[in-house]
Amino acid sequence: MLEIEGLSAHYGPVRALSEVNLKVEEGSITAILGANGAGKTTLLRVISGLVRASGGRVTAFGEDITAMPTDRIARSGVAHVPEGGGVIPELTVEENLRLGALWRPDRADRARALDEVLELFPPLAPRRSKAAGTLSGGERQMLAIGRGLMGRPRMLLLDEPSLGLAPLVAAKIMAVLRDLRADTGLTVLLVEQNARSALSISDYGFVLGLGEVVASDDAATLLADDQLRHAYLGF
Amino acid sequence: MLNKLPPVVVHLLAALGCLVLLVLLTFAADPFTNLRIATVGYYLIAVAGLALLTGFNGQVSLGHGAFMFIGAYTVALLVKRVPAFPIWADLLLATVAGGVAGLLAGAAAARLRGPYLAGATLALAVGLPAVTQRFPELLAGSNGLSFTVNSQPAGLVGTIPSTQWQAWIVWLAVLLALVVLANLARGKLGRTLRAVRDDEVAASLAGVHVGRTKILAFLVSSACGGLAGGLQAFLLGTAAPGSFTVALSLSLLAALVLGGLGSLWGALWGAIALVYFQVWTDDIAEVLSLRSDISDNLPLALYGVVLIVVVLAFPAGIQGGLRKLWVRVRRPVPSQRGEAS
Amino acid sequence: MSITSHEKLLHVGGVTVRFGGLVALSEVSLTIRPRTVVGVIGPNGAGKTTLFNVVCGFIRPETGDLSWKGRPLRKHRPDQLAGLGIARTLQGLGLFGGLTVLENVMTGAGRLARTGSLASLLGTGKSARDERELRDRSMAVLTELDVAHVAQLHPGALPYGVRKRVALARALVSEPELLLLDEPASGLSTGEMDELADRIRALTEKTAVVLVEHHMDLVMRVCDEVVVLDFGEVIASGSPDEVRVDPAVADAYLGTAPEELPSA
Amino acid sequence: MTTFFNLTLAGLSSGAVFAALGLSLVIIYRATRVVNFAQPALALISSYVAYSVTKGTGSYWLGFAAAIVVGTVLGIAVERLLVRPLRNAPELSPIIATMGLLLVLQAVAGMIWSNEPHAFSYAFDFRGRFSAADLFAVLAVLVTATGVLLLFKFTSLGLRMRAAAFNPEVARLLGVRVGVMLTLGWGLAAAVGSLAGLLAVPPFISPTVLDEVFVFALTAAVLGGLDNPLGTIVGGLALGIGLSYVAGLLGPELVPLAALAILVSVLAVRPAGLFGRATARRV
Amino acid sequence: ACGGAGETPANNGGAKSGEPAPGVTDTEVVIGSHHPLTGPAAPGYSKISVGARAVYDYINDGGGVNGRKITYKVEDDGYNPTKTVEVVKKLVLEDKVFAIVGGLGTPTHSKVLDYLTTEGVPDVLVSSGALMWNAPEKHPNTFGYQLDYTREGKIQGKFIKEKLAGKKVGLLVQNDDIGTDTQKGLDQFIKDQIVERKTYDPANTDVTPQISALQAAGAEVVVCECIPAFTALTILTSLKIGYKPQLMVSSIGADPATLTGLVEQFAKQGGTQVSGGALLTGIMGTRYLPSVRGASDPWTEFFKGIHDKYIPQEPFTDTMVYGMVQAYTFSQALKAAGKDLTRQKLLDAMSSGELKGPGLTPFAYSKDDHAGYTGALVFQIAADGSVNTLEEAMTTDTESGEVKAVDDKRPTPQEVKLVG
Ligand SMILES: Nc1ncnc2c1ncn2[C@@H]1O[C@H](COP(=O)(O)OP(=O)(O)OP(=O)(O)O)[C@@H](O)[C@H]1O
Ligand SMILES: Nc1ncnc2c1ncn2[C@@H]1O[C@H](COP(=O)(O)OP(=O)(O)OP(=O)(O)O)[C@@H](O)[C@H]1O
Ligand SMILES: [Mg+2]
Ligand SMILES: [Mg+2]
Repeated sequence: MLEIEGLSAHYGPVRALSEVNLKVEEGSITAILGANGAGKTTLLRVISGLVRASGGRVTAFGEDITAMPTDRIARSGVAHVPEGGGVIPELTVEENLRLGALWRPDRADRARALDEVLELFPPLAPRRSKAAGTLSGGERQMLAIGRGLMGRPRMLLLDEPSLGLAPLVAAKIMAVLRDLRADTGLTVLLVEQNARSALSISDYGFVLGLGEVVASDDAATLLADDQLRHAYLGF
Repeated sequence: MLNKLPPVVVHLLAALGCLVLLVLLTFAADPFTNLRIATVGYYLIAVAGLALLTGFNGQVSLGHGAFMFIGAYTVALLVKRVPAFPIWADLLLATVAGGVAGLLAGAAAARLRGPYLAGATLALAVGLPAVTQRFPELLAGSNGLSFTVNSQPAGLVGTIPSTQWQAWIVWLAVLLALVVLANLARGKLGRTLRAVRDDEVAASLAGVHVGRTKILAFLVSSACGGLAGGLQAFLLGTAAPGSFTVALSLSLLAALVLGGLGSLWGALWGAIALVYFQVWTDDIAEVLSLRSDISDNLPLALYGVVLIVVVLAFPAGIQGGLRKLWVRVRRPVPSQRGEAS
Repeated sequence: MSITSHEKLLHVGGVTVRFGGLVALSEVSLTIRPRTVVGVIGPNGAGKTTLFNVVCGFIRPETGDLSWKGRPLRKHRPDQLAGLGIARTLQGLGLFGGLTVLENVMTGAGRLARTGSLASLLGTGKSARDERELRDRSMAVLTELDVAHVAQLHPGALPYGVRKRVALARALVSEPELLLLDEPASGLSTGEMDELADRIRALTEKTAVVLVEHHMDLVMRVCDEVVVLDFGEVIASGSPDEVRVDPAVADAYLGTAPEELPSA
Repeated sequence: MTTFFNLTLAGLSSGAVFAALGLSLVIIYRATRVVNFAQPALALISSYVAYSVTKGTGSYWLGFAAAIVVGTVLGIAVERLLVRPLRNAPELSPIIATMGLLLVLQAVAGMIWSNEPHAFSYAFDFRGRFSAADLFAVLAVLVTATGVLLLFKFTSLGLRMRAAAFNPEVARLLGVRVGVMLTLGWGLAAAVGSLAGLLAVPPFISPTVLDEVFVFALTAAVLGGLDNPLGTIVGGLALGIGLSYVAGLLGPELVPLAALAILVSVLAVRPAGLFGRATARRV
Repeated sequence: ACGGAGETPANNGGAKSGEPAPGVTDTEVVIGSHHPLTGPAAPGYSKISVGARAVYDYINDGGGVNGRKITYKVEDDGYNPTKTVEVVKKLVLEDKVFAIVGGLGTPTHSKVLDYLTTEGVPDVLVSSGALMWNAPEKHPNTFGYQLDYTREGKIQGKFIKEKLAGKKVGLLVQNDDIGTDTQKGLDQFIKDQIVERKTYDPANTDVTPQISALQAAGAEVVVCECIPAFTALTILTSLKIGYKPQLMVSSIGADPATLTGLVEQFAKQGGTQVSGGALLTGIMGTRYLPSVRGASDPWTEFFKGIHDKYIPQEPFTDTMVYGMVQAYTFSQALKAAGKDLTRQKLLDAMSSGELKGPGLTPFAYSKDDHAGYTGALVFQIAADGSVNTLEEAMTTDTESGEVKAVDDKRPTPQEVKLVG
């Protein structure tokens, strides 16, 4: 499904990822964990082509996407909800959502997806025609995730989705992810600070430290590994 | 050791050093080169003022020529109507007049952003020189005013060419103004200006009065524009609307970007580029001796090409390029300043 | 002039804010006493940030009034708050990207500077001394928050957690009497959150804190009092323990799924 | 009374021209967040092409078509060769680069067609207070503006173009071909700009003929709100009529000052133009 | 260290006889000028120096004047006074020109007047009709060239008063000294006939409001003191609003060849099916130089010959002839100044009163008069594009002096031959 081999990435002289190897099974939820600055965001950005790898290979759906342009990766069914959401404040809520599915030809299904997302996040519905810039922090995060779901992706990359969300909503999102995986076989790559809640719905987890994979295992095993938790996950 | 002195002393010493160098340079140069040295001087202060407004404070002005217009007419009117005033007083008043105009413009512009500010300042550059048409008796309409400033002390007349004397006066005024700008850029105010540029909300929460800061930036910057215009009038003996076109305002901005935003050094490179690019392109066109339609237009084309090439090749301007070079040279010795303070 | 003489540091009385048809705050009242930590929680869009905006003067309420140390605050502007002794962090980061970390913090200390703009223009010795003092004080705060090593860097490339601390340092350097924190823990790791909790508690020696946060364990740990907003209305208030068991709060905000309930 | 009526009609037709060129600025601004200072030069070159083609073939409409095609191609070329390499540069760089291009193209026009003016015909009979040519200008502008408005507001292509402009990175993440969108935006804008040129140039063409129109077009665009095609049309027509009154009743030398006064007083009340709205909340 | 400093003494050093004059060698004399070659003011003016250069090339090919070839340096000032000062100082200080010849424009050239006076540089044949060039006391080195606007106004005023008696007159003038100086002349004759005065701004090409006002005032004659583009705009705008006044155009904007180029395309849309300058038919104007459209004139033939040889690709217009006459006149003065060339000798030759040449009227030049051409004839454009003379050349002064017929005889090209 998604295979990463020997991946490195640099920001100028700063090395953000070095020789990362990682494998994600189709239809699984995989957590990417690690302290601040460990390289989690960079990993997702390399996968979706926003940052060019300085070495290594990314393969998704059996295709080498290391050098593929970002928009093509997106159109092949990889949705990336970036850190901080990345809603476009000048556009309305509905326009933001519609953007998420525009590349899909099925017009009727796009409309259906819109209804589903608005149902999933009730606060968005009454604000459909308002500029996204007027939303509260949490509402924007909902909008970003909703937009990611609009495209009915095969793989969803979520960068700290619970940032700024009320506990109830955060929990609901975790539940939705679980359901989607079960219903549609969605593959999820989940970057979270809150390792506990991330691992609680994940099948597998990778722990990054200073740009390298320092541990990887079944989610349950990672949760139970006290030493690892103290060293890298801080709880 | 130098660090212990108040900034004003450091900057004054630096300015004094520059002035001495310049005076020496003017002796080495022929009269016409001295005129160009003086020209670089007044463009420098105009561009430096713009650097403060646009580079430090993030307010893009496409109309800075309007403040030069005000400065030039102030000097022109004073020379013609109040000949008793010494030239330094005229220049001071030109600076003040530019500043007052900037205060008004800044107050009107404080709420405008990005292209809206750009559009409004462009309209200022187009609109303001039109006042000369409204008051033809005072401002002499589209012909403008011409006059001669006799500032050279009697003892020096005949010993040094007048352009050399003028270059001294211009650079003395420019360096004094630069000292003020350097104090400002290095100190609290410079920091505040940049903070407002980066994030107005955060700046206001840090206790910065955003509107007032933006107006202040406009004021200082247009005072520099007024001084530059005054110096131009002093140097060339003219003040006419045809000199203060949109093209002037735009070339000031071009000089700023070419030199490099966000540093007063950039203004120097920009001013030199502004003066000498045109000289070079004119010379090249002259050497080639082509059909008149082509040779007439060639300098303009070359100048445009230079603008494009420099922007593409040095996105951070000349100063940015130099700094990169400097860092490469200095790489082996890590900077210690962080720990020292 | 000791702060304890004022029973009420900040008082918000019956504030209502509307955006078009949407009621963002309705008749909200709130009192902050010196050296206490008050948590403001509620679902997304409940009006928490809006409440801060009203206090800071970014939004003028339709009705209601505000007072600071017993004196009414009317038509105040955001930049006057720093002078009064109120500091705020933003829900985003709000750092100045073009300034170094040290300069960022120095900007926050503006109210402590004694020399005016003119002195700065002239670059007098006094203004230079002032600058040195500011610099020292800012460095001290950065050191206290363990981020002194990045003082000369620009915030853009720093890890998120570090940037959060810089933002906090900028708010603290002016030694405020009231600190408004808007989701200070978002994006922090669990370890960093613990550290933050300790730091907030330590602040209460001098400073009162209003804390908007979605991490319940943090709120429950540091707050003396918690106010719950929902659809712009105060639906509950009291000690953390009282609020936690309030069924209305559980319904609107905390949820009841046991696995997601924070363990204090 | 008739004076007033006449001035209004005169203002309407010059306002239509401001609006058209303003519209092309708005399209580019929407598409790339760049204020394109080379826009008058692109329109100039395509108008000169129209001049030559019309002169060669004797057909106004062949020249018209050639101008639109050449303008579009030029716009695309400028985006590809000049603006795209600057996408990560500081915000002022594209302004300076397009200014440089303005100088180059004006000079090139002078080299090819000389700096002396040539006659340039109207599309239709220009005789009459509100002539067929005036009517054509106003209608062409209204139709184009409506088209552009519909495109941006109601089509997914328009939505994609706007997203690409506001935040290219996020747009890419959502599968938008940002490069194509930007190129399309410039091509479309240059086509509209060429139309504006063809309307603005008559009766005489010379390398600097569009300079003044450009300043007023930018004023109109800012007046209406740079993000809003409708606003630009209203802004352009209002400016045209306002300036016509000033020129007729107070004196032509006051026109630039009046433009400044109008702009400042509108922006004082509405800093984002008549129809612009401050979308993003600031805190 | 370049020892140039001593070479520019503060006072009229260059004019002292005896020393070798700057810019002059045995085989060359360098002269300079400033013109708007680019920018908004270039249309209409950029071809003047082209014509002048052709004449200098012709003279140089014939061996030059007194054995010296003329090197003609034209700097582009874009009609920007600041640039004018810079380029003129460059010409004087760096290129060391012998004289400035035909510097163009009132707002521009007025800014270097004092400078050229102080430096003692001859400043001859200024291309502008302003009155200020004629101030021998203050500016002993400066000589005008063009017929000034006041004299021209007087000649037009007198003609209208006599030949178009009783008609209501409207005025459209450029909003600078062209307008005010012209009015001074017109008002001496037809003050009571004038029913409306309007100005235009060269930066604003929409003259509909002005023309409408003239129409509303019922003006039957419109005196248009406009540069060529605005004469053409006036014609087209009148056509647009259905207004048919008798136009009287001043020499600066009455070049029929240029006007034809500008308006002929609109003749078809104007409803007249006649070809060529149908729209120009009947327009009256004043001129003081031979016209390319006039009845055969030996000077026109002569200049046409130079044109065809040196610049055949350029259109042959009155504007070009303007530059050619200027260059020829300067060459005549240069010749008169003699082999032993100094600046003072050139000035003496200028003020000798002997200079006679291509122009239709005499120059005013004398020791205490530095004005240029002193009069003009009135012509009318015929349907076939040619021009007919309505009134032979008249001459007058800038004050209230009489307007009288020219009695001088014009020399032919053969009589003042410089080459061969
Ligand atoms: N644009 C950038 N320029 C330079 N360095 C960067 C940039 N973005 C990230 N870095 C550096 O790369 C490293 C990895 O950053 P990354 O954002 O991937 O970490 P992260 O694990 O997502 O952290 P966080 O939990 O704070 O989001 C960090 O050291 C960071 O400072
Ligand atoms: N400028 C504005 N224009 C229109 N609506 C606004 C504006 N500011 C806020 N709102 C609305 O007011 C409501 C309250 O917003 P606020 O930011 O106060 O919420 P919050 O409680 O801070 O939420 P969060 O926890 O998600 O940050 C939201 O529904 C938001 O959409
Ligand atoms: Mg991250
Ligand atoms: Mg909030």
